[in-house]
Amino acid sequence: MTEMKFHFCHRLPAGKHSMMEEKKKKHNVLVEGRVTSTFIADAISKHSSKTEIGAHAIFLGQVRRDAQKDSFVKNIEYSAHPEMAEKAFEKIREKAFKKFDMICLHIHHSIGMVDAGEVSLFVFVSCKHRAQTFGALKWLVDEIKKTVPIWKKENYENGSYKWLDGDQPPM
Amino acid sequence: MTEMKFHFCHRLPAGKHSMMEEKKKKHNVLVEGRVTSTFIADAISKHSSKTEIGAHAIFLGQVRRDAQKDSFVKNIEYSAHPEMAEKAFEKIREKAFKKFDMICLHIHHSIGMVDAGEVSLFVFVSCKHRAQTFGALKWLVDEIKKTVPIWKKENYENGSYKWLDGDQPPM
Amino acid sequence: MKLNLLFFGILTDATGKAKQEFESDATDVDSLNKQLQIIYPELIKHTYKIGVNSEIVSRGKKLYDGDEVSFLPPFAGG
Amino acid sequence: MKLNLLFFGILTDATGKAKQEFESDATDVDSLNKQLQIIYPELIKHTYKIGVNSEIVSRGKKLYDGDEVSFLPPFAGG
Repeated sequence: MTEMKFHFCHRLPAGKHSMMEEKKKKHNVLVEGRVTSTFIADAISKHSSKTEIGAHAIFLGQVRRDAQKDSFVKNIEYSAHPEMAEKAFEKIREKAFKKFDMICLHIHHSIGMVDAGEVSLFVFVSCKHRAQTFGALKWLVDEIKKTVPIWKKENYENGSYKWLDGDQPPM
Repeated sequence: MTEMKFHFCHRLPAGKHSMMEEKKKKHNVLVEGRVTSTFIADAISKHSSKTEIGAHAIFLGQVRRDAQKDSFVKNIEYSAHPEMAEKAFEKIREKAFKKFDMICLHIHHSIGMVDAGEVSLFVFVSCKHRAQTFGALKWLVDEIKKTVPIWKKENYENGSYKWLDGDQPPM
Repeated sequence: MKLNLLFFGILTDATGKAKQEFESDATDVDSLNKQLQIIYPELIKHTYKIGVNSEIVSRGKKLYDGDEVSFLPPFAGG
Repeated sequence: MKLNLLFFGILTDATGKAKQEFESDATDVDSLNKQLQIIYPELIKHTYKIGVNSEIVSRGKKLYDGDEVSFLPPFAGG
């Protein structure tokens, strides 16, 4: 039942699908470009039919227009090893559902260019009660930063760029 | 400057307003009926111009269709002492800005009827970095539940109702 | 003197009303509370704080003509 | 044997490319890595993990014809 919960969130199996087929469905976390606020609103409103949910917690990563020498961040260019990234996200989902008493979990991460002020990461946790949402949200964001093969290149308004450091320990 | 930050979030003073006038502006946390997902989306998209923000955390309280004897929750009817509630929210804001390194904070709480599946509480924290958002979000939601004079009456599908217990200690 | 009483949450059931203009000789919150517990014996079953003019007060708080007195059961927002 | 190399993040600057078909007699990841550090000396300045066919592996991992080998600097998502 715990297994079913997240695989079936907004993915109720049609009559002909077996549970095994359902389980193999990819979640496709990576999205091209920014995460729009209408996408976020749509994700929220879809959950009004899940009336066992009492609390949602959402994290949004937004690109900062940080100063850099004589210039400012224009955008961040995200790149990934797509298969490895989707696998890493799937592993995070599985660990999260074991660790926290969640009903739904949705994660979306941008690939490609995201301008300063735009959202590049959307983590959406839904639980029966509020208590579990906060710890789950923090754990998920930290885990995404640590374990998913995504890289970011900060492009500045003056045309220069910098690859941003991650916090992965040396192998 | 810390003081200005939250009072001026989307409330940049017109030339003729003094800072004192600006500070006295009410935040009007209480909203009639549910918090819609378009309202939430609008709040998010307004922050794309605040390019010093790197992380948003959002909490949404959703009305559960809990089972109750032979029936289910149809809606929750929220009531408040409006002046005391707005004052309590203002006190929470002030404490939160002292406790956490936030850039923006928005809180909206429903008054009146909110159906099962709909959102009645919207807490929206924005910071430079992610680390501060999680603790701030949890603290805010707990503080709202403890210190704001709001009450809820659960109305069931069979016409009966129940006042929900709070967790305020006896005086 | 005249007081404006406000009852909230489950106390609206206990008293059968949300507000009431109340003529009283009670000079402080504690004696007003005792008067009301006689009129509305259901009140005794409940825990509540008392607010005067939008501030929560201790039970010794003096009352003045025209005060708004609120009866506030445990908060349950969110 | 033929390997498909993929470079990510700052390693695309270090090698000047994001992918490369590479003919090699290296039988494990460690020896392939040493060959590449000679061709692309900038690699030595960087910390990275190595993935084979979408799995992160230890440096002793055996290589086979057609393997995809990824060079992965510290992750920086979010």
